[in-house]
Amino acid sequence: MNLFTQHLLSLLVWLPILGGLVLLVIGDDGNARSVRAGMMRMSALLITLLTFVFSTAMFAGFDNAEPGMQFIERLDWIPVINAYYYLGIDGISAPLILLTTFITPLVVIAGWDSIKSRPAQYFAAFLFLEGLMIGVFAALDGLLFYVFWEAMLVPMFLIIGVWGGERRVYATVKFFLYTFLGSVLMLVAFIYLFGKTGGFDLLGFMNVPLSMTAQKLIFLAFLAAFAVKVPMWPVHTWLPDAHVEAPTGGSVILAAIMLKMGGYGFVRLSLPIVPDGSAYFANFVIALSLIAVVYIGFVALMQKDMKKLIAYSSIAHMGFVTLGFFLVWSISSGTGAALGISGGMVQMVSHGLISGAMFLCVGVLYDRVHSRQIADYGGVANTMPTFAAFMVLFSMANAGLPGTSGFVGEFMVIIASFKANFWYAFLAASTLILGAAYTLWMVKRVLYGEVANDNVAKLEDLNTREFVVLGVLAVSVLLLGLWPAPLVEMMNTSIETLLAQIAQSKL
Amino acid sequence: MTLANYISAAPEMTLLGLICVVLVADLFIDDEQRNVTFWMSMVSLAITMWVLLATAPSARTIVFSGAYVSDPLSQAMKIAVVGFVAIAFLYARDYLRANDLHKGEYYVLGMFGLLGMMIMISANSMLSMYLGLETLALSQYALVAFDRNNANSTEAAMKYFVLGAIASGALLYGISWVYGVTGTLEFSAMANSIAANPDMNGLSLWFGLAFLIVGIAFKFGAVPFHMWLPDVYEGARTSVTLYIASAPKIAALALLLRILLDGLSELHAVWADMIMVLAVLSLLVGNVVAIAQSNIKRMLGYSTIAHVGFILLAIFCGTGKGNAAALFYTLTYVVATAGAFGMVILLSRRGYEAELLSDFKGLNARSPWSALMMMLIMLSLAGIPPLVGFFGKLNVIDAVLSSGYTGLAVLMVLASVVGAYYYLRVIWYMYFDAAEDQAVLQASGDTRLVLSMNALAVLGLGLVPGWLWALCTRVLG
Amino acid sequence: MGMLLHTVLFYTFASFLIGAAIGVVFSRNPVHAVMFLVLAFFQSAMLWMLIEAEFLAIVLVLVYVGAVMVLFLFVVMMLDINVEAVRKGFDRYAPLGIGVALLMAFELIQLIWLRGKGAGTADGFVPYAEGYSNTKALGSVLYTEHVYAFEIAAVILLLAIVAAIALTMRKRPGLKVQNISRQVAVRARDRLRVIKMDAEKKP
Amino acid sequence: MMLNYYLIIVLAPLAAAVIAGLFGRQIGRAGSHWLTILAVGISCALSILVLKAMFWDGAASENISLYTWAVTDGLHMEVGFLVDRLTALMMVVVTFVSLMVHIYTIGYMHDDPGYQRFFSYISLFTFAMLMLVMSNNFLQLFFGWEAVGLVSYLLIGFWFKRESAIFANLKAFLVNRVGDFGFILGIAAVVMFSGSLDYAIVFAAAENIAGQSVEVVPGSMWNAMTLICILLFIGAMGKSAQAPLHVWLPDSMEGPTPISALIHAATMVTAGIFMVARMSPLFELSETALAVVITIGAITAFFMGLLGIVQNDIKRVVAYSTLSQLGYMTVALGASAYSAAIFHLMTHAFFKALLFLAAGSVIIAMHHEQDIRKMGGLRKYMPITYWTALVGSLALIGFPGSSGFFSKDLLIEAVKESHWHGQGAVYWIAYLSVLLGVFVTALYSFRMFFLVFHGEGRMDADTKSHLHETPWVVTAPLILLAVPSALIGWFTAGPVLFEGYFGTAIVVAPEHDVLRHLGEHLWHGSWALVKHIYVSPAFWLAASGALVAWFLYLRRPEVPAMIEAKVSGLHQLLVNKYYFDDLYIKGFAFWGRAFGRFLWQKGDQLIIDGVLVNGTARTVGKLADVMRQLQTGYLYTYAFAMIIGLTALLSWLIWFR
Amino acid sequence: MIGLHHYLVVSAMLFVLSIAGIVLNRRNLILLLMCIELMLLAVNFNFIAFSRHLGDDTGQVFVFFILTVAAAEAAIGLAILVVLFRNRRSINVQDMNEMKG
Repeated sequence: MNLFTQHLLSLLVWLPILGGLVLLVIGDDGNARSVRAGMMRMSALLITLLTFVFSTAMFAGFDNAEPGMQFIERLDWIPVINAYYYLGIDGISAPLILLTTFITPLVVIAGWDSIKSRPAQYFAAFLFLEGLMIGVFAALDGLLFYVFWEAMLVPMFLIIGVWGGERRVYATVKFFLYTFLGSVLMLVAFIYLFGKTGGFDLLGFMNVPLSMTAQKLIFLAFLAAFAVKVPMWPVHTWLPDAHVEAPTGGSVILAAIMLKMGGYGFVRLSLPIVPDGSAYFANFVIALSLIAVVYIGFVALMQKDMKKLIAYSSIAHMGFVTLGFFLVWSISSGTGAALGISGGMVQMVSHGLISGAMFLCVGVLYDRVHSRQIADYGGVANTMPTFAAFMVLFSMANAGLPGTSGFVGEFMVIIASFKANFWYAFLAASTLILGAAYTLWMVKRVLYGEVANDNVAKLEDLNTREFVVLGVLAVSVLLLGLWPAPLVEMMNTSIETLLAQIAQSKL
Repeated sequence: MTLANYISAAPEMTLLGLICVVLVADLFIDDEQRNVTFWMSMVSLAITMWVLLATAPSARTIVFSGAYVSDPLSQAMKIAVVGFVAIAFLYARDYLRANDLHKGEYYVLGMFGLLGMMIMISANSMLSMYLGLETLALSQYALVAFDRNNANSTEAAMKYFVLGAIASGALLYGISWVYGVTGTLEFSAMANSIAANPDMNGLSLWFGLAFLIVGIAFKFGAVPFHMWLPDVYEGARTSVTLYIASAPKIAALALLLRILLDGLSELHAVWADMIMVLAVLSLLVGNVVAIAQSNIKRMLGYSTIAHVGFILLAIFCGTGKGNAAALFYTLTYVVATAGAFGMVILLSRRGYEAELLSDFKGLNARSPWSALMMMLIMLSLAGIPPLVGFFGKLNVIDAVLSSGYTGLAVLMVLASVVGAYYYLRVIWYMYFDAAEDQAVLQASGDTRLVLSMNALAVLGLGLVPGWLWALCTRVLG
Repeated sequence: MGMLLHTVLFYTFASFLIGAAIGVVFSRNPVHAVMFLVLAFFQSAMLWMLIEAEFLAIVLVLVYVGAVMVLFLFVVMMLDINVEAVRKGFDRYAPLGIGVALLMAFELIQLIWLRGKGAGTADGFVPYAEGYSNTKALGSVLYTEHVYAFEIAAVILLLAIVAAIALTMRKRPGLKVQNISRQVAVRARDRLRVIKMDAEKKP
Repeated sequence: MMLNYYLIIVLAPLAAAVIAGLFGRQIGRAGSHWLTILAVGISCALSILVLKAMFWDGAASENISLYTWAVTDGLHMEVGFLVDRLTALMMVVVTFVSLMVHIYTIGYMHDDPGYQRFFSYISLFTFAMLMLVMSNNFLQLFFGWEAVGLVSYLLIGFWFKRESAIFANLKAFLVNRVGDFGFILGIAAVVMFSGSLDYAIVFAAAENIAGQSVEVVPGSMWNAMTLICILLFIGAMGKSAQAPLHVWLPDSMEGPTPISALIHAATMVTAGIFMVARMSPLFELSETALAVVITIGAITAFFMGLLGIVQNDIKRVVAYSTLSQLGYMTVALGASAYSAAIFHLMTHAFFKALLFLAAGSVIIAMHHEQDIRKMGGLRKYMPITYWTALVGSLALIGFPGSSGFFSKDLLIEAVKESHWHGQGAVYWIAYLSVLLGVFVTALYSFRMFFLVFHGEGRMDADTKSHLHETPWVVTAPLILLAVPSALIGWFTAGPVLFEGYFGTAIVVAPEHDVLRHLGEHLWHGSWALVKHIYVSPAFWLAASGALVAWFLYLRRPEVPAMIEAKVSGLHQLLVNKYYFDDLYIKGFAFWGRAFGRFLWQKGDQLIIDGVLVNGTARTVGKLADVMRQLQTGYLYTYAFAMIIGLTALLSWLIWFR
Repeated sequence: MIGLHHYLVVSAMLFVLSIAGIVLNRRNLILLLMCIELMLLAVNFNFIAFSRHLGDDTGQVFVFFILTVAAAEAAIGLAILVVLFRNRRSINVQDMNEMKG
């Protein structure tokens, strides 16, 4: 262990945050075309790329066989309450960190010249966000986790509010309060656990015995936080609004990474800390997940706004994640439990790529026509063939076509859910139909047909910047679809550890 | 004996002497040279601070026949109040100058108030507590009415005065009952007396207690004794509001800690219930009504009421943890709130008070740095980590939970979600909306510097809250 | 002093006191109210005398009636309030207010009664020993035991002076005063400015 | 060694597709078609080598794992090849037809701006189809399954400006997805009961699975194997367009004709047939599933054929014929005559591709006019097309000696022998359907044939003046396909059906083995079968069908209209395709959307957002407005509040503490 | 016999009366100030009564200070009143609701 790997996680967390701070302090001159703004953009890109490069070092140094945490860093933070600056990753968090560092540069590129006002603040906000998100995935101290978790809301609040659309204030306040409401309850749970263990060590939380009532309450508190974040039906309504109003980059981060926090929370906290409580509520969560898949699938079908449609589709897809996670207790024997969890995890990563890509696609159109309404388009494939090709690819991935990453997780979860109960699988698999229906119907209305209007006729195909962004995503979506083994194997050992924890009653 | 008395009370004595010096000197200072008064006051505060640090007692010392106590708690609180008064002065100078209000009386009254606070903090008997309280209260009444040509200020002062007098009447009535039952005015003697004679712990003592609670709750601004607070916050000139909203909260905490803990801790079971009801009402009323405000000073007033709910709930627990949490919360809350009012001062200029929330619209475009600072402060008040307000809430919730009141903890966090809304509104006005007022900010460099330091303190304390928390635990442990 | 006389005096003074207090609260004219208040203070002083708190009784009369009430009267006169204009009386919430007040009175009196009953202790006052001087006794503790409080009281009085002056003292605007030191200190360059300019406009 | 072959067979079309797709503009039109044709040609040649190795050299089947896709929870998900005789046959069929179609496309798509894209797609299709047939596990099978669906989607919507085309491709995809829905559940069931995705392991565990049961609907136990097989078959129904999931296939004719030939006739639509045959070790263990299969197939075979009679679009007639023929194959599967199904699949691939390409040739000549009522008498203008179409049609109706004759006749015999379904409804429905279907087939085939090539020319003068035979790139594939259509049955029927060509690739339970029974009693060589044709009711039915067609459409062209008028109800039913489209579009699609709108507007917007979320916010806001009214600004109110508070505290102390 | 409780009752009645005066008075601010004086008087009664009852002079000392403070308070209160009158030309309680809500 050299100095670099010892502090790799800190580097990943703080490099973007400090970079963002520098950008914020230097500021821009209010002119997006100026050299200074260009410098801002370039440095933001460099910082995110550098972070990505460092994160690949993490990937390279990651030991798939290690059942515990890796790259651990532990420093005193608030000694009075035994809160530590405690970072570490395992196979569950590492892929999500990689996803974060991978998506953020793309987001920076995507906002390259579509952000006309206050570029420095814009990019700084994303840099903050990146650091904080990595922090959430890396934190092993409950308090630290919560700090990152909550602080993350602020840049996103600003991103939606400052650079968002017409109803941005409504959307962003709704987003903030909704998620805040959920997470404060989680805070109460953390503090309760602190009272039990005398510290905030997440791993310590996992070993403390808890009564059934306590477990139930803690589970509900966690559920409030994570269900909102995921989001699960029926606490999902902030998401479509937030997505619709957010600028493209915001939507991408929101869909690609922030939603994953909810899922991550379930596996990192709910399942191991309160296994019996989770078991008690597992069927409830499964029911909500299945409702999400079916109900939201139907709702998505009727959306007139592309971003809203994709947002709804995200909810449905995240339903698979929670479904996969909570199947554990419904599977009586043999394989399946781990399959559900790894399916959920893969689904998270894959959804990160796909939904990000979908939002970027919408962003490409929005930059040109300034409308997100499906009805304002039609026949885009005539004028933007390359774009159309990408969009069809991502739509197919969104519909879970094998060969794309969208399939992998769904496949695993469906298989696992079949083991649990035929009807779980039956409802879950309905996404094959519904997912295809809403995605491709949108594709049909947007891309295909005669050129619908003058705006569409004047469209120009992708520029190099957009091509690179979408291309990189397309490659990764395909790569992950054709060969998910590296990702899956990264998680296997950690999931086994998790299952062992789950299996151990804490009563 | 006598000398020991005076050495222990040296900070107060020093301050009193310096007040007199400033008072007299100010008579000979022209309006143009009012800065001299300011600097003299600052030097006075600095000297007081130095004396405070120099005479720090090693252990709890009670002098003046039991009227005065000096202990780590009083030491910490006094340092805090002196510091906050200094901050209030720093913010005020520029503002007063711009509004043609730059008079020596502001500083003199402010320091009289400070003296009152210090007396309260060090009070060990009902008598010195009452006198300190009155010293503070009278200076505050005068300060609120300080801009005597301003109808709102005088109206606020009148309301404050009348209600304050009622509250101190109630307090006195309560003291008289407690005195009648226990036969003493001194806190430690009172505690001993009750402990020695459990029969005392009966209805008549509780009655006195109820009146005491009214007085304390009024000082804090807890519902339903809060109604003066929004009006005074709104009516007083911003520099005065800043003063009132900051250091006196610590004095109020001292009032509460001294009376209820030093004196009447045996009655915890009784007063805890009352405090809890007041706290819950404060949480709800403060947070909800703040939503409907359009004046930021008034809004911050209601927000104060809500925060008082938190402080009282920490006290309610009656545990060392709870008391420390209350102190921590108060200190950090005052830091943030001073910054918030400082921001209002920063935005104001000659003949123009930036009192309305809408005055904050588009601040980010006008001054990104100020907007950022204000955002930090608002987020801290809302309790978003890693700002210090979060840790305040964390500690209080921890105290409440470890006393077993899960429902209360949930209520607290839900109330803070409601509260987050109106803090967010300030942020969204600053960042999302276009400016209605394009004027360049006129505040001087030093106000900006103070504000920046203040806001960064909110952040810094949030990043490393450990030492302060340890301190609070130590002085109240 | 006979027990009976004592009782009679107490009830007499007490009823006048309460009557005066009612007068304060319900009188229409502020001047009358002040007068009722003066009466109340006098009755109180009498009652205090009855239980041998002579010093305070005297102070009450001297300080309160002599100074504070005069101040009140002075302000009432100075402000010259139109009595009729403010004659609105109590509004429709008055019954509620009276109700709450009655409830509180009931509670307080019940408490006092309960306490007297419950404690069962003799509630009479032990008369002071012969030769006891209330004033002397108070004076002896005031400057020793309560010196701290005494000093604070002094501060409060100073504060009250400062505050009252700060609030009410007015400099008359437009008043012309000579400031001799400034006149002396004046220098030429404050008064005269030499401007350099071209003799004629350049084309 | 063989692995390299397989890899080249699979990857060559993929590489060509990628290059043509991404760099089509750079390599140009000719570059694209040469590249893809070369690639598919290589695949075809190597496939033939593989077939040869399997068939003549007796090479053993190979089960090769290529790479591990993922392993988790002990479930190995791999990508690999299972190449046995079944696979080899399919590979040849796929690559050969694909090659023909590639060549043909040069002529057919000559003027199309999306030329390179088209070649890229069909090469990609070839890749996907090969992945499907060569798979050794369910995962990869599903990959190929969906990938061909994707290409089909892209190709049906190839002319994406046409509203009808993009409607059809969406429909095709969604209907297929309904099938896939069952299919993926089937795969999940397989994993549940066998713990593996690998064919070999699953088949080995088949007996064990068949012994288990599962409670799907509470209270009723289902045999695990039946559940698996039915779910898998739902997938096959989607892909192979079995009723009631057939609706997409006729609409898919919106795609360019080469696609109709390749995907919607010869290869992709037969994937379902192939899959069931591949899964024969499973299906054999569930007679219930087989009964379902045979019933669905029979219904499709007969009723879809009927629809062909009333169609006027040349391609749609062929499409309905395809549906009907797929029904035949399914019936064969249900009768456990897997070999017969595959054999028919092969012959059908040739003659149906031929028919489609011929139809395409006609369409080119007619300048993309597809209505057969506006054709006629094309024989003299397009001799090659005419003769090849005739070969195709004869093969389709089972003219003695043609490839279709062998496959279809033997298929019908097999169904007839499948007594183990019992003598009940299932058996008779199946048998009568396939038998009567022969008549129907002959009727619509020759109706079309006569209307197109014989009689008066009904096209307008301008078109007529430009009529001429299509270029060699079009006719050459016709000829190349006509040859096997006519002849291949002669020398393959025996080996494939009766001499155990498939070996272990297809498993048939002894009591189900109708083909062995036929081989023992009926089969005495190809020639013998042709000689004894007169005893076959199918032959007579086919002949009468052709004759009726001749009578109705050449001899007495006015009669059909009279019949139409007589049985207008029936005619309406047929014209409206049994109202399936109405059911799906006005029924499921409409109500689905209405349901979605309801959930969105009433559930999300009204209840969750309106009442719960914004309602809470509004309530708090209202509360704030009410509560601020209490702060009246009057001193006495403030004092009163304090007094109330004080009194409340006192009262509480007195009475409640 | 006249004892502690009689004095306490008188004090309580004074206290309640003063409170009633504050709550019920909608007219004159000066009356409010007078009611406050009345309230302090009630407190003083209590202290003196208790002091005499306990035989402890501290209570009377307290009264002494209350009187001092009350005088100071009255001075400041009246000063504020005067300033208010100058601004508003009225000392009517009902005119004093510029700030509310």
